[in-house]
Amino acid sequence: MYSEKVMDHFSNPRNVGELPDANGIGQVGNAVCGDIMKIYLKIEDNIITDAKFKTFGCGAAVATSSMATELVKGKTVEEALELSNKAVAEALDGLPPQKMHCSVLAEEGIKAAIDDYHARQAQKEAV
Amino acid sequence: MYSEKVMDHFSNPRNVGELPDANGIGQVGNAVCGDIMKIYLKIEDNIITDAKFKTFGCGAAVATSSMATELVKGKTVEEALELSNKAVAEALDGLPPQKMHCSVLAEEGIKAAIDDYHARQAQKEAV
Amino acid sequence: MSKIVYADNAATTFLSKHALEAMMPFLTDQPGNASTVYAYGRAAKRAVEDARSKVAAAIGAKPEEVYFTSGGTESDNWAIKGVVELRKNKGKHIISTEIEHHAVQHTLQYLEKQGYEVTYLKVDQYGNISLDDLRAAIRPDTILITVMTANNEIGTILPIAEIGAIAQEKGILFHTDAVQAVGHIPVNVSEMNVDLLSLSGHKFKGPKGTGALYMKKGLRLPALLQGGGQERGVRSGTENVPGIVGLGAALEEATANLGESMKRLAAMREKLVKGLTAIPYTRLTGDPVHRLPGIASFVFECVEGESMVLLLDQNGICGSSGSACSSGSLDPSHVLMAIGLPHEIAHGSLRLSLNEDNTEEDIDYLLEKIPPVIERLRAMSPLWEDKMAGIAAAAAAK
Amino acid sequence: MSKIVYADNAATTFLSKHALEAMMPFLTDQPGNASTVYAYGRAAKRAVEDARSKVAAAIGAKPEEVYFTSGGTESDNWAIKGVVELRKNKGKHIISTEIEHHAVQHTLQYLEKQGYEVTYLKVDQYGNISLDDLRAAIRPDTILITVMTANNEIGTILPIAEIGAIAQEKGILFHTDAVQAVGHIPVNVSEMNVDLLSLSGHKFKGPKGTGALYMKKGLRLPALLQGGGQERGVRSGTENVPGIVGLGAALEEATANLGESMKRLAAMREKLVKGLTAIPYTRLTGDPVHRLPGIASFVFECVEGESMVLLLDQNGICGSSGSACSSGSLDPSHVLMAIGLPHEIAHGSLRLSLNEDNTEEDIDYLLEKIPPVIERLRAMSPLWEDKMAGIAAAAAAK
Ligand SMILES: Cc1ncc(COP(=O)(O)O)c(C=O)c1O
Ligand SMILES: Cc1ncc(COP(=O)(O)O)c(C=O)c1O
Repeated sequence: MYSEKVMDHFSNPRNVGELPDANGIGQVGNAVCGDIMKIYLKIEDNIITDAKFKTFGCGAAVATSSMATELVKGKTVEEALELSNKAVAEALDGLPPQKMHCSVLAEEGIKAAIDDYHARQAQKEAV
Repeated sequence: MYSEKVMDHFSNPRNVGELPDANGIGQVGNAVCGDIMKIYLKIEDNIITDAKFKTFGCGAAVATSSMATELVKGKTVEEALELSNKAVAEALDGLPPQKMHCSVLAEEGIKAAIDDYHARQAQKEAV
Repeated sequence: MSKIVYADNAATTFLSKHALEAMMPFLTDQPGNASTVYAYGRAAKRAVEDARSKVAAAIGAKPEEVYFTSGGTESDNWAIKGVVELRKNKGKHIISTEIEHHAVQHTLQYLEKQGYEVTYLKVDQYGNISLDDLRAAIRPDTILITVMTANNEIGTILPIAEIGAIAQEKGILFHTDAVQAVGHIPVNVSEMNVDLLSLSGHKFKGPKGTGALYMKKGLRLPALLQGGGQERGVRSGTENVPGIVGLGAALEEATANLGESMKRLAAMREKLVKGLTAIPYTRLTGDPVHRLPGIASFVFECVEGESMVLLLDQNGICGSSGSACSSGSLDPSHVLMAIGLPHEIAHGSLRLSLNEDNTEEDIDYLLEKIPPVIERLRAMSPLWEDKMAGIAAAAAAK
Repeated sequence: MSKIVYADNAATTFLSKHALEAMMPFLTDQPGNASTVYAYGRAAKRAVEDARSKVAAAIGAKPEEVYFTSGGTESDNWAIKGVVELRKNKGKHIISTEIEHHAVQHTLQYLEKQGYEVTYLKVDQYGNISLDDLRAAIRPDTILITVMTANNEIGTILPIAEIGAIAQEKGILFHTDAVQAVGHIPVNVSEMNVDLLSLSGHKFKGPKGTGALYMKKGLRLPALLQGGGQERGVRSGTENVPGIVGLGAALEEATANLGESMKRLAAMREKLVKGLTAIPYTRLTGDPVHRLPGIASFVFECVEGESMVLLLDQNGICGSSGSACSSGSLDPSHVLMAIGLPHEIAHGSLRLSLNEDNTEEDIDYLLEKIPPVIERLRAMSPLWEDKMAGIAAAAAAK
C-alpha cells in the first residue's frame, strides 16, 4: 500500500532524534489518535540550518516527518511556512487516502515549530 | 445416490419387454409426472409363471420395475398382492427418499396387472 | 480407462491448468492474506488487484467496479436483495423472466413472500422475451429489472443491450445474471447498459466457490455479508486469494481467443445438433441462432431424462437433463415448461455443453453413442409403444 | 531468501500439504460437480459427504448438522440473520459481547438499524464476561445469544458451555463464533450446549473461502443464499468441492493430535510471553490462563502498532496489530478498548499467533528480533521521551 519512497523514509528515517540547540520546537497530534510528531528546528539568519523529529505513529507518520524535515532544511522560514501537506505527500510519491492526515500533521508540525521560533524571538526582543 | 443393486437392475433390467400371451396387464403412472410402468403377467393355476414390463421413467423406475417383476415370478397371485413397495426397495438395497415413489408405482403396477387378470377371469366366467 | 466425453460444461468445468498454475503459489508457499501490510500480504493484495483488473477487462468495466464473491449464487442474491434494500422507499415491484436460474428465481420468490411483487415476463418457444411486454410491465414503483444474459438450459441469448436501454431510459436499475455468458460470448457492461452483472468462476474453467459482481460506478449496494470490511466494505470475509487469482487467470484465458473459440465451438455444436435432431421425434430446445456456442440442448420424445443421463454415463458420456427426476421434484424444469413444452416431452431433455477442451472426436463419439441409447430407452418405453401404435393405426386408416 | 517467521496464523494460515493433496484430484482430473448423477458427480458427492463427516467428527456433531459455506463471515451472518428471521415473531432482542469479531459485530449493528435491540455484555480486563450479567440481560423477547468461543485478538477463551446451559434453560437459541477455536482447542457442540456454531477453513490450514455452519438437528434456519437448493436446500450455490475436501482434510489433521499440539504450542507461547513481557512497559493482553494455545498478544507502551508490524516485516517477521492505523480507522480495536486499555496504549498492540508449523527456533528468532524493534521505535517516540523524563523527574523529586 505504501510507495517505495514512503518505505524508504520509514525504514531509514532522515533527521530522527532531538536537536539540543533547536530554537523552534513544535509538537502536534495526540496519543489518543495514535500520532504525535515533535519537530525540532535550528534557525539561523532566517534560514533553517537543521531539523530533526521524533514521532509516535504509523509508517506514514514517520515517513512524512522524515520528508518534511528534509524539505525544510536550507529553506527560509517564509519558504518553510509555505510547505503544504500535498507537497510532502507528493515528495513521497503519494500516500494512501486514509494516510493523508499524516502529511497534514507534518505540515502542522513544521508550522508549530516555526511558531515556537517566532514566539521565542519575540520574547528575546521583549527582554 | 443409487445402490449398486439399483444400478445393476437399471443397466441390465430383468424381464424387459412385452409378453404376448400375458393374461394380466396393468399400467400405472402418467407421462405428466414422468413415470409410466406397464406390467405384463402370465398367470397359470394361480401362479405367476412369467412377468415382463415396459417403463418410461428414471433409473429407479426402471430398477423397481425390474425387481418387482423378478419378485413376483413363481409366486401365487395372493402372495404377489402382498408385495409391498418397501419390499421392492429393500430388495434393491434401498432407494433415495425422493425415489421411494417409484417403488410405490411398482407395487401398484403389479396390483393393476393382477386386477386386470381378475377382471379377465370374471369376464371369462361370465361368458 | 475407457473414453470419457465430458459434455456438461454448463454445470461446471475442469479447472484450467493455467489458472491452477497461477493459484499454486497461494496454495503452497504463500499464506495469502490480502489485508495485511507485511510482504506476504502485499503480494496477495497485488495478486487480488491484478485479478480484479483482468475480470474488469474481460467485461469492459473498471477494476473498482468489480467485487469478488463466493460464486454466481451469491452475486445474484447480493444484486437483487441489495437493490431491494437500497430502493425500499421507492417501490416494491421487480421485473424478471420465467426462465431465470434458481439463484435469481428463488431469490425473487423469497422476496414475494416478504411482500414484493414480481412480474415474470413470458418467453416464446425459443426462450425469448418481448421488449413490448417489458415496456408494458414497467410501473412507477418498479425498482429492478433482472434478466439473464444467456440461459443455462437451452442456451438462448437474450437481448440485454435493448433491455438495458429501456431500463436506463426509465431510470430503473438493471441486473443481468451473466453466469453462462461471461467467458463464452462477448460481454461488455457499457454496451449492455447494465448496472449489475453476476459471474461465476467455475463456468469458464476457473475455481469453484469464486464469482464476482459488477457494480456500476456510483452505485453502492448495501453489503449482503457484514464483517471485516473487505472488498471496500461491501463484501466482508477473508479474501479467497487463490480462488480470486484463479478466477482472474481463467477469465483472461477464456476471453483471449474468444472469437476463434466461439467459431470452433459453434461448428461442433451444429454438427451435434444436426446429428441428434436426425433422430425421429427429437427437437432442439432454445433459439436456433441466438444461442451460446457451446450448448446443444434437446428433447427426445418418450424418453425420460434421468435414465438417459445414467445410460450415457455408462457409455462414458457426461451430460445433464432438466428432468424432474434428476432434481427430485415432480415438475420438469421451469425453463422447459416456460418455452411451452408439454410435461411428458419436457421430461426427456438432454443438455450437452461443450467448451474449448472438447474435440471433434468427442462429437463423433457423442453421435455414435447417443442414438442407440435413445433407441434402447424407447424400446422399453410404453409411451413409445403407444406412439408407434397410434402412428401405425393412423397410417392404416388412410 | 533470508529467514521468515510467520506468526500471523490467527489471520490466516498456509494451506496444509495434506489438505492440498486431498484437493488435487478436484483441481486437475475431476470436474467435481456434486449434484450430478454420472460417475464424476458421484465421486464429488462422496468426497463432499466424507468431508462433512470429518467436520462433524471434529466438533462432536452429526454429519447432517454440518452445512458448508464460503467462510466464517458467511456462517456468522447466516446464523444471526437466520435466527432473526426464524424468530421474528418472538422478539427483537439479542445478547452478545463487546469483543465479537466484526463478522458478528457489524451484522448486529446492521440489525440494530433494522430495529433490533442488542445488549453487548461488557468484559473484564481479561476479556471475560460475567454469567450474572448474561442472566440479567435476558428478557422475555430475547431470541438469540451469540458469544464467540475464543477471541481472535487477545486469545481469551469464553465460558461457552456455561453460557449454553443458561441459554438452553431459558429456551433461547445460542450461536458461537468458533472460528478461532475449531482445530485449536477441543470443541464439542453438545458439551458446549450450542445450537449454532461457525467455523472457517483457513484458520486451521484449510483453504480460504471455505467454512461451515453447525446447525443443531431440528433447527432449520432459512437460507441466506437462495438458489439451486444445494446443502439440503439451505445453502445454494455449486458446491466448492475442492474447497470442501480441503476443509475436511485440514480439520481432520488439526484435530488428530490436538492434545499434543496444544501442549507444544502453549509452551512456545509461554516462552514468547515471558521473553517479551520482560521488556519494560509491556503487558500481555487477554486471559493469562484461559487462552488459545497459539495466541500471544501484547501492548507495548509508547509504540504505535503499524510501525511495529512494518519494522518486524523488515526483520522477516509476520505479525499483526489491532492498531487504528493498520485498519484505516481512527480508534484502535474495539477489543482492546473493551478490555479497558487507554487509547494511547491500545495503539501499541502486537499479536503473534503460532500454529503447528512454528518451531522453537522461530520463538528464539522472535525473542531476538522484537526487543530491538521496540527499542528503536521508542527511541524515536516523543511519548517515550516524556515518559522517561517524567520518571526521572519523579525519582529526582524523592
Ligand atoms: C445462469 C446461472 N446463474 C447462476 C448460477 C449459479 O452459480 P453458482 O452455482 O456458481 O453459484 C448458475 C450455475 O449454477 C447459472 O447457470
Ligand atoms: C473470530 C472470527 N470470526 C470470524 C472471522 C471471519 O472469518 P472469514 O474471514 O474466514 O470469513 C474471523 C477471521 O477473520 C475470526 O477470527
